[in-house]
Amino acid sequence: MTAQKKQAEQIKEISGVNPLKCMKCGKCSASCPSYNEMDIKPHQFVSYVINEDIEALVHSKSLWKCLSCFACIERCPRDVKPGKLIDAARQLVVRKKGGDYLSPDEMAQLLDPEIPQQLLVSAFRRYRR
Amino acid sequence: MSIEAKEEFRPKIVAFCCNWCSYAGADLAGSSRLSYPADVKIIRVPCSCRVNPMFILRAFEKGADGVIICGCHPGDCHYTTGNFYARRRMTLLFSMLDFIGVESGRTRVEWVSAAEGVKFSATMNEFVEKIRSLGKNVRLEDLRCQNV
Amino acid sequence: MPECVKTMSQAEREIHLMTAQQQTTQTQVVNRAKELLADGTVARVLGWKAGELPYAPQPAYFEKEEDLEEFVYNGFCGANLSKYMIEASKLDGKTLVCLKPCDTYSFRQLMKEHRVDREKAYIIGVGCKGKLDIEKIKAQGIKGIQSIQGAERTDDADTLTIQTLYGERTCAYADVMLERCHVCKGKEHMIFDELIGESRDTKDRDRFAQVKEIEAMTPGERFAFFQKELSRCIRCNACRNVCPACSCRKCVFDSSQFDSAQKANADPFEEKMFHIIRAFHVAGRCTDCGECSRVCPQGIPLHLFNRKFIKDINEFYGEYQAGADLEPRGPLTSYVFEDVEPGIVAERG
Amino acid sequence: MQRVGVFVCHCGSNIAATVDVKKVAEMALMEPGVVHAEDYQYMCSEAGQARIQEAIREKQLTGIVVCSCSPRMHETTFRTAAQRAGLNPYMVEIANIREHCSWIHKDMEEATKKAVLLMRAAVAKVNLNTPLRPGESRVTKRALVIGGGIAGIQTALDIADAGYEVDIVEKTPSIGGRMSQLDKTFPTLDCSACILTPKMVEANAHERITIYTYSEVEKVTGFVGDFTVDIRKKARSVDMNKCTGCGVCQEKCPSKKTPSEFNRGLSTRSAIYTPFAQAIPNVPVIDREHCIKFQTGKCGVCAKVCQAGAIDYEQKDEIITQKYGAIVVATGFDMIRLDDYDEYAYSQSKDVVTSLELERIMNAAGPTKGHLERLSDGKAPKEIVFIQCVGSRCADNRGKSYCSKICCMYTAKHAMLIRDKYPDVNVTVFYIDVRTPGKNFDEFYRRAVEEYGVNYIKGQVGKVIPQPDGRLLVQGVDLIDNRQILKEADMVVLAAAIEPDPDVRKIATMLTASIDTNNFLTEAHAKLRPVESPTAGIFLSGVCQGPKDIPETVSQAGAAAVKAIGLLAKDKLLTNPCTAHSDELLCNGCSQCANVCPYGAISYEDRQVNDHGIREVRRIAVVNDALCQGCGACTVTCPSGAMDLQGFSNRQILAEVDALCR
Amino acid sequence: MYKIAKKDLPALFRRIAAGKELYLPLENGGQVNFGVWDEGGSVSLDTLKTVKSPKDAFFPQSETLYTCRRDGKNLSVDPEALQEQEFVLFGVKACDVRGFEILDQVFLADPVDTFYEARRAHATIVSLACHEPEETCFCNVFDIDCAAPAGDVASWSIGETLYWKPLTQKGEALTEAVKDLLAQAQEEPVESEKNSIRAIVEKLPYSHLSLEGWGGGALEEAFDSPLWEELYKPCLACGTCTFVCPTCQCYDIKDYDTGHGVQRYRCWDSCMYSDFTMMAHGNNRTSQMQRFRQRFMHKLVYFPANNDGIYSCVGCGRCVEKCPSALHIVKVIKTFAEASKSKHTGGEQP
Repeated sequence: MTAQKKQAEQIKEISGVNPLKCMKCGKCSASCPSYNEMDIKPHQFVSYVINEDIEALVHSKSLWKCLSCFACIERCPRDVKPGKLIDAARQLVVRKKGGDYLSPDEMAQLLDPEIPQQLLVSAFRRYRR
Repeated sequence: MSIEAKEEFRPKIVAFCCNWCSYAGADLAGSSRLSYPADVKIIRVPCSCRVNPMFILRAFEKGADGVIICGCHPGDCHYTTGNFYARRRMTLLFSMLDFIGVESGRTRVEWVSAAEGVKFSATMNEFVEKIRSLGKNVRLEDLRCQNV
Repeated sequence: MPECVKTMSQAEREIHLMTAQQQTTQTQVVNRAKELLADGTVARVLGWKAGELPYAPQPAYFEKEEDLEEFVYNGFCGANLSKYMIEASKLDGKTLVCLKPCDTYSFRQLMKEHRVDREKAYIIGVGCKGKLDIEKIKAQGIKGIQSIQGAERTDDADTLTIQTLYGERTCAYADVMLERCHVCKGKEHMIFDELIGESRDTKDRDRFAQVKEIEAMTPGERFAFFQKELSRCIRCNACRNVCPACSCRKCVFDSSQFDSAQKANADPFEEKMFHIIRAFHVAGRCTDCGECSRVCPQGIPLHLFNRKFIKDINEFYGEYQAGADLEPRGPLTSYVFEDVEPGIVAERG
Repeated sequence: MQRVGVFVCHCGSNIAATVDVKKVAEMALMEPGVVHAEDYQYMCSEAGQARIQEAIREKQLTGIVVCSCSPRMHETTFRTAAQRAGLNPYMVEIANIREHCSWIHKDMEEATKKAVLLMRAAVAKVNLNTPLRPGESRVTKRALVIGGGIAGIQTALDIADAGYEVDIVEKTPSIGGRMSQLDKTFPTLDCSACILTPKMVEANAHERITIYTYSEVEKVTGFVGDFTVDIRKKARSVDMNKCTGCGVCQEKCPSKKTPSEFNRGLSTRSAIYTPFAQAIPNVPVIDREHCIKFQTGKCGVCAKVCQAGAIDYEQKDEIITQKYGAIVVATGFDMIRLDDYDEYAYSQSKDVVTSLELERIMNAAGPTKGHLERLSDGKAPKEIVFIQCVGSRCADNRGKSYCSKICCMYTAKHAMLIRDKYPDVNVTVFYIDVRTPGKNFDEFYRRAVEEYGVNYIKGQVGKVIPQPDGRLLVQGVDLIDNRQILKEADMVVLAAAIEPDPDVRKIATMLTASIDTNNFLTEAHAKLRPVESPTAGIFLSGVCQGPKDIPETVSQAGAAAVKAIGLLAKDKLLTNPCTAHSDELLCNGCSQCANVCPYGAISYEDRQVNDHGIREVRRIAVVNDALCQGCGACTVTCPSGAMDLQGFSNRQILAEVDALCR
Repeated sequence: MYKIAKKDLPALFRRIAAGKELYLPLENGGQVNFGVWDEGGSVSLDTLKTVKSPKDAFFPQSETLYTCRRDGKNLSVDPEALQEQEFVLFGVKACDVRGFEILDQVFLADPVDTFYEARRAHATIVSLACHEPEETCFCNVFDIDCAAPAGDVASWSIGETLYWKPLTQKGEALTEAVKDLLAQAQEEPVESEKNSIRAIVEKLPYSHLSLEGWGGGALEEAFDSPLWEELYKPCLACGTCTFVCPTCQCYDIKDYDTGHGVQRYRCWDSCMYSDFTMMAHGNNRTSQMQRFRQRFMHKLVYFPANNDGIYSCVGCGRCVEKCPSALHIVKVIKTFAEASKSKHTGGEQP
């Protein structure tokens, strides 16, 4: 298994999402409050996972621009939930950093000061343990 | 049980399927190429209410490791009410088998419509997995039927 | 009816009642049976007569008044005579039958199933204060029994005095009652033409206690329990043949319909098959009369199978007592849309 | 002992690629009773059937087993073939080694092993088969059509024209159905009412059609050729024979606040009403729930103003019992409820409407008299956004998994009509895919884009946000430009998914017709028998079977009619010989079987029997072959095993069990 | 005469079981039946009557005769092996020992039943005198002395001691094998035990039952008696009496399909069952009265007629104890005796 494929599998496993269910309607992108900040758009995330282009994904700005507001998760009619894929990609990055978890200090550099509370809550939930 | 031995165990599973819903569901699973283990063998009955507890015990007697009965969803019976009676009969029978110490996982009822090929296949996969984990039926087998 | 006649008969009835109080149920039944035989109301009487042993009265028919001198009724008259009424319903004329409160449930269930003819029965509901289990008496180490006093239970005599070849022994009535009497369904007769004698509700145990105990075991323990109990089964069919619900003209286990006619006692499976199917066939129809356990020569607690079904029926489909009504549909011949799914068995674990 | 022939089909490579068919045939010869076994490329082909017939004749076979596809596919084929060779058709058994074996297993060895087992089970069964002969039952020459929409009307007209009596049962006060609510129809843009009304009139006037409006099917018993149906004719409170349809009562009725069902609640109606002007019958009904007379006892205005004296407050529901040979279900559809779609603000803003509501708005008889205006403030909209696939193609439980099929086309129609009538209004359509597979359909959609300048954007809308100024902010995406779009609109139109009429579940249960998870009635075969229900004598017309547009509905209605006519044209039907029967020597007469029989097919008689020399009169169960449908419920209820089912007997099933567990 | 302290019996059993299979009365769920001894089994020598008789040891309730196997269309037949293992039946009562002799009349007569014969040849019977006979016993009627049982070894349970007396060569051989566990003993305690047992037997209610009117010559009179019609009525048609009986020897032969072949087995049958001797044309006894009559006519008339006057009842009383309807051979004998008494004294015939 290529490294790329392995990463794609990991993302699917972490997120529990089957990207093949996507019908490319774009409702995720239509719902996304951070759409304009993103280099790879939410609906494209799905294609990136399908195409196993995970390197591009983990290096994208979008990864850290997603607010984890869950609008796309709520509204996706196909149960694909791009927000979960994004979160899974973040996890990959975090895991790569080894035993150390992302420290709150580090997060401040990655994040925008104007970011809403929800993201912080979401992020802490994710990285706390 | 060692992992190796577990892999070798191929259970015998009898599935009674009603002609109108579940047998058609199994056909749909087939035409949709939704695979499930070959351990499952289907017997066509007109309705789930045709399944006599004698048939189930007979299957176990002859060495079956699991028996599953599939019928139309309650309310959708081709014969209007058959599956309602089947449901009561099987509930009581299964409870009795459980009572005398037969593992409750060896018997199952699932409602599968003609449109639910996916469900049929998923159910069979799950059931086979369950029976594999339970291992061979020793509590209800007639020892004379063992092939020695 | 003319006034004078009515008063007379009332007075008569009072006298009858006064003497009745001093009489035993046995004498009252005999007297009444003689009247009914004499006036042609009934053609025969179905009751008990003294057997060869003091503790084994025998179900018997009486066709003549003088034969009734042999009639007995006491604590050993446990047999449920409802089943005999299937054959008696085919005879000419009415049969006077003595039914205890719990026997009347069986009779009504048989009526529902068109197996007995109400018109052919004259039912005397006989009083019952609990019936005795000779096996329990013997289990107390009492052997060589010659005679027994106290088998006719009264309010002030609650002890059995037993003369044996090896001396006199006593035991408390309540200690040697049949299992079914400890879970008595009550002293009311469900159906009768007249009542004779007093009854007592002898219930002092939870009917489902043992079923619950077994349910609480692990599957392995349950399996071992039944394996051990059923290993004694000798396929004598006494349980089936005494059962009022097993009223089939030809049992599936005697016919070639299912290739199930196996008199063999070759494999533990056969006993399980027989007892599960037998219990299943009577599920929803079994009144829990306890005859199966009473007659089993090997002392197998067969009522556990029936009680398990009754308990499940009560829990899943609502309280149900077979024979308590004449509603033709039972739990297994009716349904509601919201019935529990069979998966509940696995969920309960 | 049976002389059995086993025929193993390759089904091209469908079976042969995974199952060693030669081996199955070889193993078959080892089975008891088997005297002939062969394999062949296509058993169902004429050549294949000929081989079977030849073997039957040459080897004097008394039973055959065909190892092939599902019996649901070719059982009839092989039975007929066997019959032509002189074998009783019920001496044929099928081992399903395609759907249940070759198609689901990949490993050749494993699949072959299983195929052998399935073959053995079928041989074990056929060894116990007995020749069965079907009985006959009469056909009542009358059809029932449930639902009076365009599907029902068309079916009824076709059947009636063929010379048979037809009854239409419609639950609303008028026939016409959904089509009567539509303004124009695609792709020709002709007026819906103009083409529907003549059909309604024709049905009403037809001498062989009886229409029961404001009526519902209450109970169905019987079977193909001989159904008995109870129809509840709800109390109309108006005497249909006296009413002249003048309409005065409706004008004078003081209770006028009831939301109009016909206008989807966008306007109100009186308590005594006809749903729409062209209603048939043109006789109003009193909606007793909203009638002052019925609610308070005081009023009676309608009775006073009715010159014909047609108002009858005492009228009661009436049950009509009628016999039918065939039943056609044409129960149609409704739009799904949009309560769960908060993001589109449907319940927050009056200006977010469904397509069917827009249909009423555009209609001259509608709530706005045909003027396109915002329902909130009556202003003319300048910017309209259409959102497609609302609730269709959904994997979650808010919507439906299927494509509603008609939305792409009606949206193009709406967009075109609006642009045509109001050229200053901008129309934007957010779509996922535009699906136009129909004659002149794509041309129609292209005209909307090319000639009428409708702005189609590929991408879904994420959210509709009502603004303080009453306008609607639509947040969508353009997947082609890869940019998010924020657009202010005056109106938003939702192409809500359609679903079968909720009452169809009740009807399907009464008819014992099967229904799928989406409540669409199941057809007997998806490709080859699309207008028949698996339940004999029940036919499917229109959207109750699956989403359809008008032309498709009408053609299916015709097809269903033809199938029904084909049935009604027969004088007698052969009944299924796989019925239950009771063994008089085993029967206890206990009546338990009658308790579970859904068809009332079991009765009891006192019969003289000779039980091995014992002669006595016994109460014995008797099965009426014409009523018994062969479910087998009685066979399990019978403790003595007296009741058995022909074709699926206890011994046959046990033989299969034994063979499979061997 | 030998003796062994009862506390040493486990050692004795262990010794016997080392070389042979040992069958003896074992308690299971409150009921005592013969079973194979093993360490931990709860032996019950004090029980007067096991529920089933020990006839299983020679004539099992079910036994496979041969197995047919199918390979394609070829059949092979494998007969079941004959008993080769020596075994000991311990604690058999006098009546049951006689029961074996009655079975011998049937199975060892020509043609010899080889399965039965092999088992009989490999068995050593250790009998046990009945310390406290009960009210249901009537072995005395058949001239069986329960105080001095037959067998290969006779034994007596007196107080804390078991007395042991070999009676045959087989018995001597068994005694030899366990001799180091036994001690020499006086005859006296056994003699007094015999006397006390016989005294009790004298007092038993059925000990002097008269068999007058029965036997091989009574065929027609007994068969045609109107008494049967009354007697059978409470009979439930179960097989309890036949299955607990030490002498009932009827069997059925059936096939069992194992899926891989067919096992032909024989199993006890009961003349009380409606399908007993069922043939293609039906049944030669169509009513329960006839079936009921068959059982007693067989024991008291047909059997003695064919076996030098030996009744095929040993008076063990198991049926008397177990019949659910209190209907049994004693009842039958007494009813006939009373009827003939009233006939002779000129009374009314019932």
